[in-house]
Amino acid sequence: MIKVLFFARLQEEIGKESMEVEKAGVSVSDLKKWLAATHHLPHMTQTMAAINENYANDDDIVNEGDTIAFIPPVSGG
Amino acid sequence: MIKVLFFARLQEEIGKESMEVEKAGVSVSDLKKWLAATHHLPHMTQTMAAINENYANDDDIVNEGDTIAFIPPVSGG
Amino acid sequence: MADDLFAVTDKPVSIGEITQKVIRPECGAVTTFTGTVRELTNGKRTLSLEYHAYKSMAVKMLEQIGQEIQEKWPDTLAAITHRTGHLQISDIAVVIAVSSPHRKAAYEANQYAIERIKEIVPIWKKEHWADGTKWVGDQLETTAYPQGKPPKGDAL
Amino acid sequence: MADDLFAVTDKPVSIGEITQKVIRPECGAVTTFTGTVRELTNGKRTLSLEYHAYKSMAVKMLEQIGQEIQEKWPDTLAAITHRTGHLQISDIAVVIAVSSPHRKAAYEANQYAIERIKEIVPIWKKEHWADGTKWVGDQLETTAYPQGKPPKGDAL
Repeated sequence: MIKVLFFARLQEEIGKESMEVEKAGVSVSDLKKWLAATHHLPHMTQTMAAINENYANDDDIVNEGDTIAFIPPVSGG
Repeated sequence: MIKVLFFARLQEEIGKESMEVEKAGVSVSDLKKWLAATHHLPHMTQTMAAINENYANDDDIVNEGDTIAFIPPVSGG
Repeated sequence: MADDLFAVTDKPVSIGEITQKVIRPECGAVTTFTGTVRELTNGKRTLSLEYHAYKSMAVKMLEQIGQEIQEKWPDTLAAITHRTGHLQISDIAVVIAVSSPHRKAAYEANQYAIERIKEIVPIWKKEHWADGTKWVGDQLETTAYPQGKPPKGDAL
Repeated sequence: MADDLFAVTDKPVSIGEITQKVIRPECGAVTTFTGTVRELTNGKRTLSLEYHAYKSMAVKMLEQIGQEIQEKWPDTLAAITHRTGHLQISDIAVVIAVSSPHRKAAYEANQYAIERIKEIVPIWKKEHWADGTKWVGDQLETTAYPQGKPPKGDAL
């Protein structure tokens, strides 16, 4: 089980802050594609990911128990 | 009559904040020389002058009723 | 101590308080940057703003910016607090304070901090206008993160 | 209004108050510079400082700096307060706040202001050490004003 967090516009599009999915072992980029396809999220390709609060690369693997956050381009400051 | 103001080290050297002198019509540089000679002020050459709160040149004339201030290199901030 | 220096909060932020955190006997210069809600952007009137944060990671990224600053300008000390929630025009969104023995480093490090916040800290701004709302930074015309990750901290 | 923006005072100076003076709806960025009394200068320990001002002219010169800034960075607004009297380590000697729609001008104008204060504002600092006192800036090795007047404001 991995925990997925959504923020900002992505959170509004999917209608929830987080979800749990049985996808341990998948790459960040495959998880993005799967979420985009199953939840109609057209902006996933512009979205960064962080695994356990560290920015991740598209080919990083999400392991059992990890928290992955999808991070649209930030606009703080 | 012109009013002369002293600040910082110059004020300590001459022992007063201000004095009045009958020197209307004199140039800034001549007034500096006169003060340096009569009051033993060795640092007058490094001192700027302001007439009525505006920085003055050495050849500017100090007129009757003017206030001239002698301004050692500033060190605010 | 580091926990105090870097924070994300839904309460109003005090410029004086954040600045006082970095004032030290060995310092003569402190720069403070205050980001406020601006009414007009490209001629369009903002009514209010909403800031949303991935709070735990945002604090971690602010701490990382603090570390980057101490590596680049070794004698400086930084404190940053970012606000979240609904903000009105002129409300304070972020305060960055940097102290240093001399002023040049304090200005440079402060400017570096705000640039890095806009690059790596997971905080988002939603503009509220008379005719709608929009999450800033979620359009194709803004940063696209070509490497999939935000840039490393070697800009300055 | 201009009288409020530029001041010389023997009372403690509040960073927050000076900064608030320049926060405006059209601005998104405010930079604040705080000059504090530093304990060590060139390895020598300062016990306290004394600032002495030609007050009326100093306020006039601060206002002039404000005008110079508005000419160079037209959308900015500046406020400066300088403290006088006896100050302890870490006490605030000067606060400069500059607001601007965008941050670049706010940083540049702020840095310009502190440089100009050190050039043209008739305020003097006396260092108090364990072994004596000295008026800073009255030695031959510091600024000698080759033209007899401080430089014009075209440095930046």
